[in-house]
Amino acid sequence: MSEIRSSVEKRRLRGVVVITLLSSLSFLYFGFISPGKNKTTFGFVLNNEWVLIKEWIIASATGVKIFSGISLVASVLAILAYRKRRQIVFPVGVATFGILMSFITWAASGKFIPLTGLLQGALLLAVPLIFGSMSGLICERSGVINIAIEGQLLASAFVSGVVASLTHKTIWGLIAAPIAGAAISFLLATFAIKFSVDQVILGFVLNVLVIGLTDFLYKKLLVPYQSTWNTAPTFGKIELPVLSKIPVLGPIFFSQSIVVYIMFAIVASITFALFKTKWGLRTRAIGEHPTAADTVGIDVNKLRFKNVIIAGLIAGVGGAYYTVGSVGAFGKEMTAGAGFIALAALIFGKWSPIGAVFAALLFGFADNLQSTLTIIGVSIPSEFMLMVPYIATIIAVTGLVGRVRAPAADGVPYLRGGAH
Amino acid sequence: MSLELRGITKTFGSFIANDEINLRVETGQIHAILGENGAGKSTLMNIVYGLLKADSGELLVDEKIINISEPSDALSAGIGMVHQHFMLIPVFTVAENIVLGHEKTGKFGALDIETARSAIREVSKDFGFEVDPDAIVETLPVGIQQKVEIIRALIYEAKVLILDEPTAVLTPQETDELLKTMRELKAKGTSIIFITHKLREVREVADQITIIRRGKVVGAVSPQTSEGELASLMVGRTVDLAPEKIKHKVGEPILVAKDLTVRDALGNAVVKKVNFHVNEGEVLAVAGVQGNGQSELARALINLEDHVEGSILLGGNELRGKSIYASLHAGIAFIPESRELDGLVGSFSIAENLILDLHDQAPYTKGITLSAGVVLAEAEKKVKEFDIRSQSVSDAVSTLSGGNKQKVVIARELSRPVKVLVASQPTRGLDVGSIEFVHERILAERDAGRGVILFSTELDEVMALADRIAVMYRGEILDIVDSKVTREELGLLMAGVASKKASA
Amino acid sequence: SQAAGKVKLCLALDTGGVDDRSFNEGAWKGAQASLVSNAEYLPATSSADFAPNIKKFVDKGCELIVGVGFAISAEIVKSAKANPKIKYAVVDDAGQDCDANWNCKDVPNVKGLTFQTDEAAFMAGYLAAGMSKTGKVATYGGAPYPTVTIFMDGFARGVAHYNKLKGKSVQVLGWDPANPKSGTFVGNFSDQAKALTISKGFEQQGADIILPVGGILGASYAAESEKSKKSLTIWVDSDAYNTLTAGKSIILSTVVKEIGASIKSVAKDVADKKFTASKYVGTLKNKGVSLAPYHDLSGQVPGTLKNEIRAIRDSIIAGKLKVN
Amino acid sequence: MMRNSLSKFGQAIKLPGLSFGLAFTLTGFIIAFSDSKVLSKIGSPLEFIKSAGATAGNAYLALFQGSIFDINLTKSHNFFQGFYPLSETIVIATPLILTGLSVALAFKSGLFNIGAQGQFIFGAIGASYVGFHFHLPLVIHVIAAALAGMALASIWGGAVGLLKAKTGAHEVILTIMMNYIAGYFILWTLKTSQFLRPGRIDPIAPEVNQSARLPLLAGANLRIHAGIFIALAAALFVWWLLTKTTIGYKFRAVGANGQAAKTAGISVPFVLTATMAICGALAGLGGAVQVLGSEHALNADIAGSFGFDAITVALLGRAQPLGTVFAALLFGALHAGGRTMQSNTGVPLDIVLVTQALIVLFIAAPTFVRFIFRLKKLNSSAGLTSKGWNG
Ligand SMILES: Nc1ncnc2c1ncn2[C@@H]1O[C@H](COP(=O)(O)OP(=O)(O)OP(=O)(O)O)[C@@H](O)[C@H]1O
Ligand SMILES: Nc1ncnc2c1ncn2[C@@H]1O[C@H](COP(=O)(O)OP(=O)(O)OP(=O)(O)O)[C@@H](O)[C@H]1O
Ligand SMILES: [Mg+2]
Ligand SMILES: [Mg+2]
Repeated sequence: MSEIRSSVEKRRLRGVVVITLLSSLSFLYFGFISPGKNKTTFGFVLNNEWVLIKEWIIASATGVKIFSGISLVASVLAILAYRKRRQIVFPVGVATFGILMSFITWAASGKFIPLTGLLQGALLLAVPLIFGSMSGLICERSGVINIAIEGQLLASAFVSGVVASLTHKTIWGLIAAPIAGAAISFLLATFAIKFSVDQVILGFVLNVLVIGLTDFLYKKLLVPYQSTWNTAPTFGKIELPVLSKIPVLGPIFFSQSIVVYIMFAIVASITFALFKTKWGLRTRAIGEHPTAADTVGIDVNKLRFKNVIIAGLIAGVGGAYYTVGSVGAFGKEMTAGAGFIALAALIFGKWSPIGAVFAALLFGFADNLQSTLTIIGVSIPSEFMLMVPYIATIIAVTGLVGRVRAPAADGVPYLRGGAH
Repeated sequence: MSLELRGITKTFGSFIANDEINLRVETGQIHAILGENGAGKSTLMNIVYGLLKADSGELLVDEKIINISEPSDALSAGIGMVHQHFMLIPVFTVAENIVLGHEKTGKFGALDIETARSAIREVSKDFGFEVDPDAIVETLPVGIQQKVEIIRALIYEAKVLILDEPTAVLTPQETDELLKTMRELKAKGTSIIFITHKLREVREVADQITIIRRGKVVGAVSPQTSEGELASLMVGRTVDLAPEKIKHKVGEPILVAKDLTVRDALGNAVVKKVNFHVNEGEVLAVAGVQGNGQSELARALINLEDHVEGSILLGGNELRGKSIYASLHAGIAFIPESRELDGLVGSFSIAENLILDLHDQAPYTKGITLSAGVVLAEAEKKVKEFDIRSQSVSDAVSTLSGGNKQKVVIARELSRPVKVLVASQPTRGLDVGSIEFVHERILAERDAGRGVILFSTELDEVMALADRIAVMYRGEILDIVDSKVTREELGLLMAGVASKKASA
Repeated sequence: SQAAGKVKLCLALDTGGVDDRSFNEGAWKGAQASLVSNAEYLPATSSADFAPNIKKFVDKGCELIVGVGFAISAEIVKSAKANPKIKYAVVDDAGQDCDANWNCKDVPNVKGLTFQTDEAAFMAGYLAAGMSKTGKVATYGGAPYPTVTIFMDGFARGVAHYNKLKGKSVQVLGWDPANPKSGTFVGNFSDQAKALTISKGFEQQGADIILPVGGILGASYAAESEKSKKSLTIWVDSDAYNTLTAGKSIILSTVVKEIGASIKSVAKDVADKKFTASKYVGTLKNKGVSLAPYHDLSGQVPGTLKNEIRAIRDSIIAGKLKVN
Repeated sequence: MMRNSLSKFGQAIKLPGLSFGLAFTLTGFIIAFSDSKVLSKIGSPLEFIKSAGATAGNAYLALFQGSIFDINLTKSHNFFQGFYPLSETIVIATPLILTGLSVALAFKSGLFNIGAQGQFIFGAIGASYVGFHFHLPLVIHVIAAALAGMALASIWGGAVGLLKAKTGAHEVILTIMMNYIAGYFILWTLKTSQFLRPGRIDPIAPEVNQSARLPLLAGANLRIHAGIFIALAAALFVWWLLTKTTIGYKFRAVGANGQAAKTAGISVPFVLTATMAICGALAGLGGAVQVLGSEHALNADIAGSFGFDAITVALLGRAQPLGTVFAALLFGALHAGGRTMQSNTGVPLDIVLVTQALIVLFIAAPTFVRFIFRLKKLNSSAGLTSKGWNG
């Protein structure tokens, strides 16, 4: 009988084929056609963690053959798994890793790649994105579209910067930031829920409003009175005893500023709360079918309001990362569109906490790999290198993710009886 | 527990949906409410349940006036409701749906689902339901979904249970089960308000019948009243309940399906190698319990499904793999299962909806521009021909009642040169008046020598219209029998028990 | 409030705004500092604002209109030809009038203010090479504009010069004059968080002296590295020691580009009726560009190195040493 | 008869009017309270209020002078020149109308086009290249350049529709990412030998030839150029497309209920791709007009924020062609006026963003405005309701 494939199968097949091709390609090209002449050095030690292997030096060509070898094997496994209609995620993942590594090994021939640093940098670039997407997640899971993430981040970055400057205390900056984020959320909630304004318009408008206000005040206050208004101190690194000494993982996860630890905590608790608690159940309910939630006695709009505020608090901490968390002084429009990338990450991650985090990390990694490669000197025009994270996202979204389904009631104001 | 409504009035803008409605439900009584689409039944019930607020009037429970402004008030007053448009979260499991709003939590505020699970099993046992607490609701057949709604009401001990069109989506077996359940509840002392458009059911279970027309109570009668009388009371005119089917010779096979297999996005076959054909001038009914692949099969016939194997021959030409457009214009008329979702563009006017399929054909278009004049003129014609009730053809369809919405869909689909009419649940949720109309149209097509494939879970409908009946079960056609089969035989087939009788 | 006898000096800024910690800000500071003039400015959100901003100044009767940035040059020239009585200047461009075949000629009332930034950057490169303990120094930019990369060019060449003289092989990360298409950039002039990550990337590669070319961008890194002590910073445009609030202590020096001063002097010329269209080129010689003092780190810079750098400056001024 | 049509009109503009009033009042407060002179008078309430009023008043006077008519200019030049500000307003509005239409049209097909920025850039690149590289007869050259820009941009835009149709990827992600890519692409382009001016290294393309420039409409002293007619024509086209043609009908059907449209045989992939291609062409035309009309030389900042403002413009215009035109003119006026406000009163231009935001907010929230002014429900002008992500 004519073998026909479902769309899911098609995507699986596409994945397997692509990965196999890429594996063979990298094996041939990096390994034989134009192999790296020199040795590639991978560094693992970043700070003062325990040293298992400090550096791993390998002839580029050999390294490529090893890694591509791994990816080839993984590809074969993937094919078998596909044949047997089993999960292909794991082999494909391994293969991708292999290809990536052989590319790096090849590109860094005769150069030094600080692996741990590469990953740590990726995480740091992803931090504001993760905060942002978590804010979006909570709003949209409860049925309120949040395009105002950028505004939330920027406003709270501004406020925490100013407060920390005036008080000379990082902690006050960290405390003030969520309040600022919540303030933006309050506007979002009031207009979206009480006055049922279209939430897309609202989100955009709030962004414009915040950009305008911060630019305005930046000129009026932060520049002329810089020494008092814009000299925020920053949090130091907190090295968790023992943990921070674990090779590779230590520097990445356990030797960070408090803001990053807060992020871990938030992601963990959201993941738990959303799927395992009463709050989570009700939140998902009002995001999927508010009328149904209403009929079992849940005050839809009250919960939505509450959640939007919570989202603001979370984005607020993310905003603090820009100032007291890393940079210190506030810079005009310093969020540089992170709010929109975070939004993309949320959609890309299919409105699931873990998904969004991975999307954000992918973006951060692509971005950091890109600059690392320019640092060790690749002869690709810098403009194209700068495109890498965006292209990577597009490839991932079109190739792997495909059609996504938002919470059914996302963006629909809830009015009793009106809904039909 | 008894429930009384006194002088309930509800208006939407200038429109009076409920007008001074008085109604009393005794303890342990099954009280049926009949009425056309848009008569105001759901509105009234939503008021009782606290989803809508009455402009005036009062509610009494056990002779005491109570104030219900929130569903939670109703719940705590012991009023439960199974809504016309289900109130379940599609992506939740059964258990999650049941605990929603009544959550119990363990340590770290973690949800306690287990208690719900066992409660569900218990109730299911008492009433002989088969419901898996961990099934995702959207994957369940509507029949089961509705049981979930009922189970919820029972678990939270409703003393007064409101059922708004519960049987609209049920099969005969399921309906009978439901009626049985209702009697059991009644025996346990639960009072039930039962809204339906099916007079047979009313006369079977109701103790008291109230009839509403245009928001007013127009009569309170006993179950002994004949179906004819009930119907005319509802609609305000005499209705012909049993369309007469003139016998005439059927023609050549016009549509032939060979080894048709349909797969869902995950690749599992939901329709498995089915074979059937329909002749010119006959109605082939595809009966079966909801969720046995009929919907997918119907959609597959016009290439709405993405993953189809086998062959669909219309007058000898292969349609499978062609575009939807091609199938429609090859001569298939398609009445989709959900008029709101698949049939109509809610925000479009009636006129615009009438040309959804033909907008780029003459006479509606010159070159690439639409000829508004023609569109309106044609619409006016159709509105008269199909008796579509509305102020103007420029009204948005979303403001029409279901019956009229359905008429718009039918009018559009029959405006193309038709060889075969594929109708999927064409009368779901419609009142007797509208049903009568739809049935007449379907038979008219048949008598005009076209093939009709009628997908229906309504046994009465199937019996009334079909020349031959194909019964689907678990994605396969168990048997194709002629219209002389009895309700019981058909019921058994639909339940998966293959018939001994050789197929016609 | 137009005090008598003062030149009405008007700045048409480039996009990026008056507070970019870079040339816009430098120009505005200079204009304000000018004693002989009353200054005002207009920001631009896109190149579409250049023409109307200049027009507005013309209508307001500005006597000296300064366009900041090469991008605005063409509009300045247009306006100048239309208003011969008004004096004009343009920063980072010769401000010439070019015909379709690109034969360019001076315009009598436009003064171009350009800078041999690479001369000072060259010294900075030599300094960095001399100070580096790891034998690796680095530079990165906001976006790959010529006005940015000229710093990086000079810096890299300075390092190369040091290597030649000393037979050393100090490496420059992030930029290679031989391959100007590629290089390390943040991608914009506002994302300090990313600038910080990039700087850390350089440190992980072992670079212990870094030259960020992108106004405010470097601020995050300066503040950070003041804590981590992993590397020293060389700043650009105006002496960071006076503008930065955090990170002073690790500022080795600054490649100073005296935009402000040049504008002041033009204003003075206008006030003294000495304005000439002859192009101004900021060099080490006329102190239009320079290497700022070592400030807190002066103690750490070996005397010999200081002398060598002085020598280099002299021979560049004397034209004995070519930096490009 | 006459009277009640008047009162109807009154009804119609009542809410918008109040919304504007509210927005400007709020901005006024911000301006006044951020002014050191005003704050210094905080001691004596009366003085304070006086100077606050004065400050805000002056700012708005300047805003008007900078956007509509400036009496001083009539003195220094001629009466006609007094309309220079109006000309500026229109010059800024012209590309905004086109990008705004791009976003609006997408909304009608249920798509959320955040990509006008990138499409604008490609339009500008195409137009610029044909504009300076070729030598063609007068009219032809302009048309050729504009078409080149539109072609590039519609490919760039159409790609989004195609990818969505084929892979289901969400257009919001695609367009956001592609904006960044376009932004870096133009940087690179400007450094290629084709675009560098002979003997120059700065990233500015040569000016387009005279033959490729849009004619000025009111002499050399006013910058207003024929682009505005192109923009208005485009608006007319979009209106015609949506309301009068079968393609527009398809767009609207898919936008309103894709499932039903599909069931009735309308090809959704076609609609997605076609819509985005046309949106791209519109925004691209915006870029082209900007180059051929006012900029003449391509540079990295050419797109400014035309692509992003477009979204607010389209939303304010309720995704209707006419509404979009008015919204764009308003934004143009605010921007042009803001410039004068800054130079005459020193109030930073950025405040204009705040005003824009507030206006759109209040226009989109009639219920809120009623609530503020305690109005009872007059016939509610239903604000634009874009659909959620599942659109
Ligand atoms: N939310 C609403 N807003 C405005 N009008 C409404 C609303 N809900 C119902 N109506 C009006 O009230 C009338 C009664 O609606 P209702 O849903 O009660 O009818 P029904 O008797 O339940 O019809 P059916 O038998 O089809 O369920 C409808 O005809 C409609 O015009
Ligand atoms: N918000 C509303 N505004 C206007 N009319 C409404 C509204 N809600 C319901 N209606 C109308 O009320 C009437 C009854 O509603 P209902 O959904 O019960 O109709 P129906 O005939 O049962 O359709 P269905 O078959 O979908 O149930 C319909 O005409 C419906 O369009
Ligand atoms: Mg109803
Ligand atoms: Mg109904």
